[in-house]
Amino acid sequence: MRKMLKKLLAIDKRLLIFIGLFAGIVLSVVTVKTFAYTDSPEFCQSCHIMTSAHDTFADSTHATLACSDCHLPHDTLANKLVFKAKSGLGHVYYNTLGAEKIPNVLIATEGSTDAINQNCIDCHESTLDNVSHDAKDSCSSCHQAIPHGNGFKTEDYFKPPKSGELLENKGGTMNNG
Amino acid sequence: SSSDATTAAEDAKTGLSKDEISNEAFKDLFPLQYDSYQKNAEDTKDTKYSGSVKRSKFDPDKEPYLPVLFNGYGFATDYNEDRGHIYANEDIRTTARITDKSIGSCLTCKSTAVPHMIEEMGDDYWGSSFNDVIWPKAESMGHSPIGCSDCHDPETMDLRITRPSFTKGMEAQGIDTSKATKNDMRNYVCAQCHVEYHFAAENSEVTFPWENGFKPEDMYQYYETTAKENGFKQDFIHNVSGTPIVKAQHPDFETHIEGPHGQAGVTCADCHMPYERVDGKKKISSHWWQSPLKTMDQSCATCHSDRELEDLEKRVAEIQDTHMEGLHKAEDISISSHYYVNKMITSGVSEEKIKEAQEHIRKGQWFWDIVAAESGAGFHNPQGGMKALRVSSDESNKAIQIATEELVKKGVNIEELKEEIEKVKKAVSEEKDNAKKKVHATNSYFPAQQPPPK
Amino acid sequence: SSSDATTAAEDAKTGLSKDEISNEAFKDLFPLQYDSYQKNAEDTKDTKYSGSVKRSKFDPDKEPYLPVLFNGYGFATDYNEDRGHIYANEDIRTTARITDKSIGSCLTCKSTAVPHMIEEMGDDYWGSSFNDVIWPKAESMGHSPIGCSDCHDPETMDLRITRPSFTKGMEAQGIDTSKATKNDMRNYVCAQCHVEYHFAAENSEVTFPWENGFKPEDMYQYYETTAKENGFKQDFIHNVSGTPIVKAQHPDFETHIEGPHGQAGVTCADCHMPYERVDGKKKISSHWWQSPLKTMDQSCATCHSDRELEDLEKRVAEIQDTHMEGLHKAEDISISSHYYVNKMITSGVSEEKIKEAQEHIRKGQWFWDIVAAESGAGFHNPQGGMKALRVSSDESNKAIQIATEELVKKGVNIEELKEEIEKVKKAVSEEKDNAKKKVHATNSYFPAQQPPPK
Ligand code: HEC
Ligand code: HEC
Ligand code: HEC
Ligand code: HEC
Ligand code: HEC
Ligand code: HEC
Ligand code: HEC
Ligand code: HEC
Ligand code: HEC
Ligand code: HEC
Ligand code: HEC
Ligand code: HEC
Ligand code: HEC
Ligand code: HEC
Ligand SMILES: [Ca+2]
Ligand SMILES: [Ca+2]
Repeated sequence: MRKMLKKLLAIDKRLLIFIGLFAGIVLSVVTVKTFAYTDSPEFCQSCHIMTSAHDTFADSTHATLACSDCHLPHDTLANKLVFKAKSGLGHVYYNTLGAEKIPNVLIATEGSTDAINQNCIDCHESTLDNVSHDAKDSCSSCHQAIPHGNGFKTEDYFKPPKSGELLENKGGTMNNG
Repeated sequence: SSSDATTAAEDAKTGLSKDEISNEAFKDLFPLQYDSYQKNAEDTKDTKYSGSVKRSKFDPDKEPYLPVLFNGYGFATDYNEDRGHIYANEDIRTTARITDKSIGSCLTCKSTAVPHMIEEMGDDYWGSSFNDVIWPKAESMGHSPIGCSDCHDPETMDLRITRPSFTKGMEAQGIDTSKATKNDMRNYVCAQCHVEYHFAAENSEVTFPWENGFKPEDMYQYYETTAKENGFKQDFIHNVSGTPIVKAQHPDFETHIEGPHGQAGVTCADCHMPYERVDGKKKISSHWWQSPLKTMDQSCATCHSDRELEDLEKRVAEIQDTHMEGLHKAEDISISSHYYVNKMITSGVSEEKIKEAQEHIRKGQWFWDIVAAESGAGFHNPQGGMKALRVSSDESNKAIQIATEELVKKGVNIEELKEEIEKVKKAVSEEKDNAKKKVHATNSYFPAQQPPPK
Repeated sequence: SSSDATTAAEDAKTGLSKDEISNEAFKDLFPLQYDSYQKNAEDTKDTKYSGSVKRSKFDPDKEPYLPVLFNGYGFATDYNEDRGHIYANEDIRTTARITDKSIGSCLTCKSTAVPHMIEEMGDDYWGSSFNDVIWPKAESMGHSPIGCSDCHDPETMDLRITRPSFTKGMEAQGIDTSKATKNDMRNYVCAQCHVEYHFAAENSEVTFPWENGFKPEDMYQYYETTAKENGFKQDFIHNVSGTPIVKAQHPDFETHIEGPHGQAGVTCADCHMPYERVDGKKKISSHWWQSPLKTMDQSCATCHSDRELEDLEKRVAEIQDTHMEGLHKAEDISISSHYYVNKMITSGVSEEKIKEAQEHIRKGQWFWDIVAAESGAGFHNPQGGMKALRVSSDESNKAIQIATEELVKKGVNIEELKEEIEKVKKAVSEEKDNAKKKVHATNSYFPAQQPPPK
């Protein structure tokens, strides 16, 4: 992410507009409503690249949660905001200026995996306390499919194809994750 | 997913003719996939065991003894590493395996004109002269090498099966391909071509030996029963041992489907056509078919995001190294078995014993060849590949044991025989001209055993 | 993860003595784990290839020819399916493999008293009389069968290594076990016992052959070099072929660590001690070690939640069936090789040729036994197991080829030899009394070859 920022700073004047735009978003968190909105599945999904992450999450056991319940640190509000601004900056940068650099397969960064893991622990503390239940580096080493993992092959794949669907999707709206 | 979309999709049409067979006709409608397809021409890198460089399989770091093992067949003359779909027509035109005796069936998996030719010519297609009839006809039809229309319906872009051999092969196993799921189709379009086949004795039709199943032993059983009953006994008579041999060809589908990925519902397209982001942000299925080891971040990471890709790559290498070591051992025992039986023939051992040994050679060769001909260097099914090699060695060894008993009875010196085998192998491997290697497989000590051509 | 918790953990103490070796002492502190441990006594179901019923490995549906293959060794007399840890002491007391000549080393993996005895007796522990010294001493110390203190530090409950053989074995490979991660420890506590071992020639110490690696070929190389240099040549002389044989034992760790799960960082405890909810709400690590096929929803489903458990179970069965079929074929060829060499001996073939054939028998037997002795029926490493069986068959076949050549030269009738082998196998399999099967392995045609006991 740091490398990303460096690159960002090295680019051009559009940067200024960009930062202004993003600062706007961050500042608007003073209203609790916006803050809540930018935490919600609907907001994250508004980026079309998040569709598959959203869809797989939506029929998981964790569907009632907000993305940020897992993806942002919750230890202090300040920490949450900084993290959110940083990764938000990354996401918005990719979707506006750096589209050709978006990786083919989204994989959680090390920083975000750590935050996610701490969130699992925080929620599940009560059932974890009598057993170490921490044999591996992360909960995901065993709970591989929580909450996105069942998504690569949706049920759709195991039904007969729908005629014309490839044509409709020729520009590549399928599996955006 | 929404039902509105479904209705919309059903009406969608490309505007192309249902008989379109030229890739270029698809270019403007699907520029992203078309461009991706064009990359098949650029990809020219080797991987440890595969890759896309057109070079001889007889190279010292590949399989230098194939000219012995296939002696008496075209595969001992010219056999290359396969490469991109876009080269299919070029490669079939230049291979020395195509002669004036070659037939239409050889074009079956190379050109978009084939389905129409079959429709037009019926069963006459298969046996017609490749050089005189089939190739000129394909050219005049404006065909492409393996192209859009081979896998897609030009009107709707639905995936489809265009080679009747596949439908018949599956039917023989009781599988109705018209009921295929979307997931199935991502295997099936490839399984039209990346499979073991033979030419039916009756009409030279491309035929898949799947009646009893997809495992090497199932297909062997087919060749020992149904195929023989229908008049197909061998692809060639081995020039060293006189054995009737069934040559195995690219059973990628059969191997994959019985392996850990196939059994878990993973398909060819998942690894070989991963989604990729092109043109800024759009996502398409890659149409650049190649070794997935070159694109592990797309091909593997989608499913194995919990593992370090470097570790995973090391793991693949381990699987492949173990596999290739076993393959070379099994080939070596197979080579010996051919020469032991050659010696039986020249030492006047009874027909009956020779036949018995040849049965084992035939089986032994099938079980290593079905693994050598497969393209994943063992990755598509690690345990299954190793099992085939175990069976292969056992069979070749049985032939050697029968031969040893009979040869010693005839007073043959086994030490000398072994030395002569080593000499032949040396001569073959020292020959620099790949096309001439086969010549050194026989000599005055081991005279050729192939019956003169009819 | 939080540093407060760490400090707290460091201060936490059970209040138990650091020398506690009785399971019962842990009962009140850890009732859930203790209860779970007690279930090891209840589990008495078979699975297709394993399970927890104490019955003979010689039963017709298991390995009826082991009395031939281990002829001349205790394993030809009495060898049972293993069962729960709680039975370890009972089973070592009742096995006929324990005789008045048995030594302390045999208790090493059965009793919680062992670490203290080693501390107290030093190297004298290993070679002391099992019946006269070691067992009575363990009883008087109030030991338990494989218990809490074998894997846990009684004061802190930290996982720990209690068997010095493991630490030394890892050191020989340059691995410092004091740097183990938490994940490593979930393999290591099991790897103290579920591994291949032999008794060092010098002092009978339990020794692990890991210097060159964990693969069957690595361990074999160790037995052919370092072990021999240190004076260890064999576990026994085979009574049929006179071959010096190295017996393989339960290499579960070695097999697993080289397999697909081990290489992916999965540990024994992940499958054999899955987290389970007991007592209404609390979660513990299961201490009921058994076949994970009985608890697939805990043992497998968490990681493989994207797959149907039924499909996964079928897949395991396929892997195991393929494996066991190969094992039985390799054993069969090994049996033949022993008898061929027996015939060489009685036919006056040269010492040199006999020795050459015996070398191949030794290697052939090692490579199937290392697979037969492993407990997963192939699941712990499918490709690796199949490779070992391939190598095994090749070696046994080489012995047979050498024998065939020499025997025919001596005028021996090979057909007759084969018939006599079939007769022996029939006699062994028809004998109903498992303990007497071994008697039929030799007869007047195939006289016993073991040197008389010293
Ligand atoms: C219950 C916790 C949880 C919730 C809720 C959650 N995620 Fe995730 N997310 C994860 C975990 C765990 C990973 C994978 C981390 C890893 O692979 O190490 C992940 C990974 C991702 C990735 C990386 C790509 C991938 O699939 O691995 C994206 C993108 C993502 N999540 C987006 C979202 C969005 C958008 C939402 C809300 C619609 C959401 N997540 C809700 C836990 C969660
Ligand atoms: C402006 C569009 C956009 C929005 C809104 C968006 N994302 Fe992303 N997201 C992206 C892009 C582009 C990437 C790929 C770049 C990368 O890997 O950092 C990405 C990557 C990710 C990743 C994988 C990389 C990492 O940082 O671990 C996660 C997880 C993720 N997003 C979660 C979320 C969550 C949770 C939300 C809502 C709070 C969200 N995204 C909202 C565009 C967006
Ligand atoms: C904000 C709170 C919260 C966070 C963060 C969270 N969970 Fe949960 N989790 C829940 C709740 C609530 C349930 C119960 C849902 C139900 O039973 O329907 C649950 C259920 C579960 C279950 C049992 C059901 C199943 O799907 O097997 C598992 C396992 C689990 N979570 C693992 C995780 C992991 C791993 C993470 C981190 C990647 C995580 N949780 C993050 C709240 C959370
Ligand atoms: C070594 C593997 C492993 C790791 C690492 C792991 N889990 Fe689990 N977890 C399991 C198993 C196995 C079960 C299933 C128990 C059952 O089915 O009874 C489970 C069950 C659960 C459940 C189900 C509900 C319950 O309490 O029974 C939750 C929640 C959970 N784990 C959360 C976590 C969290 C949070 C982490 C990370 C701190 C984590 N797990 C790490 C193996 C693991
Ligand atoms: C059932 C489909 C099918 C039939 C029929 C078929 N091929 Fe192929 N061919 C393939 C496939 C798939 C490949 C690439 C895979 C491989 O070789 O590993 C290939 C590769 C080739 C190549 C390039 C690599 C090489 O082997 O040098 C040549 C040349 C070739 N075939 C010639 C022929 C000839 C000549 C015939 C007729 C005797 C024939 N093919 C019949 C499917 C087929
Ligand atoms: C060897 C088989 C094969 C050939 C040849 C082929 N395709 Fe495809 N194509 C596929 C498969 C498989 C998919 C994925 C379908 C799915 O996921 O259901 C696909 C998907 C597509 C899609 C849907 C969008 C996407 O990218 O997933 C389009 C459009 C497409 N192909 C166009 C073409 C064009 C144009 C050509 C010729 C230049 C072509 N295809 C050649 C097999 C093929
Ligand atoms: C109509 C026949 C046909 C179909 C359908 C087909 N292939 Fe091929 N494939 C071939 C032939 C022939 C070659 C070898 C071309 C050559 O070497 O000239 C080949 C080569 C390849 C190669 C080797 C490329 C390289 O660079 O080494 C891969 C990978 C491959 N195919 C994958 C697939 C996949 C995946 C599918 C299905 C999505 C598929 N093929 C469908 C006939 C086919
Ligand atoms: C789980 C991933 C995976 C699946 C599924 C898969 N393959 Fe492969 N395939 C590989 C790997 C890895 C290689 C080895 C490439 C190498 O050694 O460079 C390979 C090699 C090949 C090659 C040779 C490529 C070359 O460079 O010459 C062909 C052809 C091929 N596969 C066809 C198929 C077909 C057809 C299917 C489906 C029936 C299939 N594969 C399924 C991963 C896969
Ligand atoms: C569509 C999903 C998918 C893709 C893509 C995929 N895999 Fe897998 N892989 C699986 C599944 C499913 C298994 C079986 C075990 C399981 O259920 O987790 C598996 C098993 C494996 C194993 C263990 C089996 C063995 O034979 O040792 C290896 C290694 C592996 N994959 C490597 C790869 C590599 C390398 C690639 C890319 C070339 C790849 N996979 C692509 C889903 C996938
Ligand atoms: C390095 C550890 C180790 C040593 C030393 C050891 N064992 Fe074992 N023993 C095991 C393990 C692990 C098992 C269970 C695994 C198996 O047999 O598959 C076992 C199982 C057994 C069993 C029950 C199953 C059976 O084989 O009938 C008996 C009896 C037994 N051992 C006797 C002995 C005797 C006698 C000796 C000394 C010659 C000995 N053990 C030395 C580890 C050891
Ligand atoms: C054969 C080895 C072994 C034996 C014997 C053993 N344990 Fe454990 N025990 C483990 C392992 C492995 C863990 C998991 C530790 C981890 O994940 O870090 C464990 C975990 C525990 C824990 C931590 C909580 C939990 O359930 O994960 C307790 C408490 C415990 N064991 C008590 C006992 C008691 C009491 C006994 C005797 C009745 C005993 N153990 C016998 C291997 C053993
Ligand atoms: C101190 C030695 C020792 C340790 C440590 C040990 N085992 Fe064992 N294990 C044995 C012996 C001995 C047996 C056979 C007992 C018998 O049959 O009487 C056995 C049997 C088993 C069985 C077979 C149970 C059955 O019902 O068939 C399993 C499974 C097993 N162990 C797993 C493990 C695992 C997992 C660990 C580590 C967490 C472990 N063992 C640690 C010595 C040990
Ligand atoms: C990925 C899961 C997995 C891992 C990891 C694993 N095992 Fe197993 N184990 C199995 C399965 C499956 C079986 C076969 C059980 C059967 O056939 O009933 C088995 C069988 C066994 C048995 C025989 C059980 C019986 O019923 O007699 C023993 C002992 C054993 N394993 C020990 C170990 C040890 C020690 C390790 C680590 C060094 C280990 N296993 C790692 C899955 C695993
Ligand atoms: C802690 C996680 C974990 C547990 C528990 C686990 N697995 Fe796996 N399994 C894996 C991983 C990792 C792979 C390697 C492929 C991959 O990376 O997905 C794998 C691969 C496999 C494969 C494909 C490899 C092959 O040899 O064919 C099978 C089958 C399989 N597992 C079955 C099981 C069964 C059955 C169990 C329970 C007895 C089990 N697994 C328990 C993580 C696990
Ligand atoms: Ca290639
Ligand atoms: Ca057992």
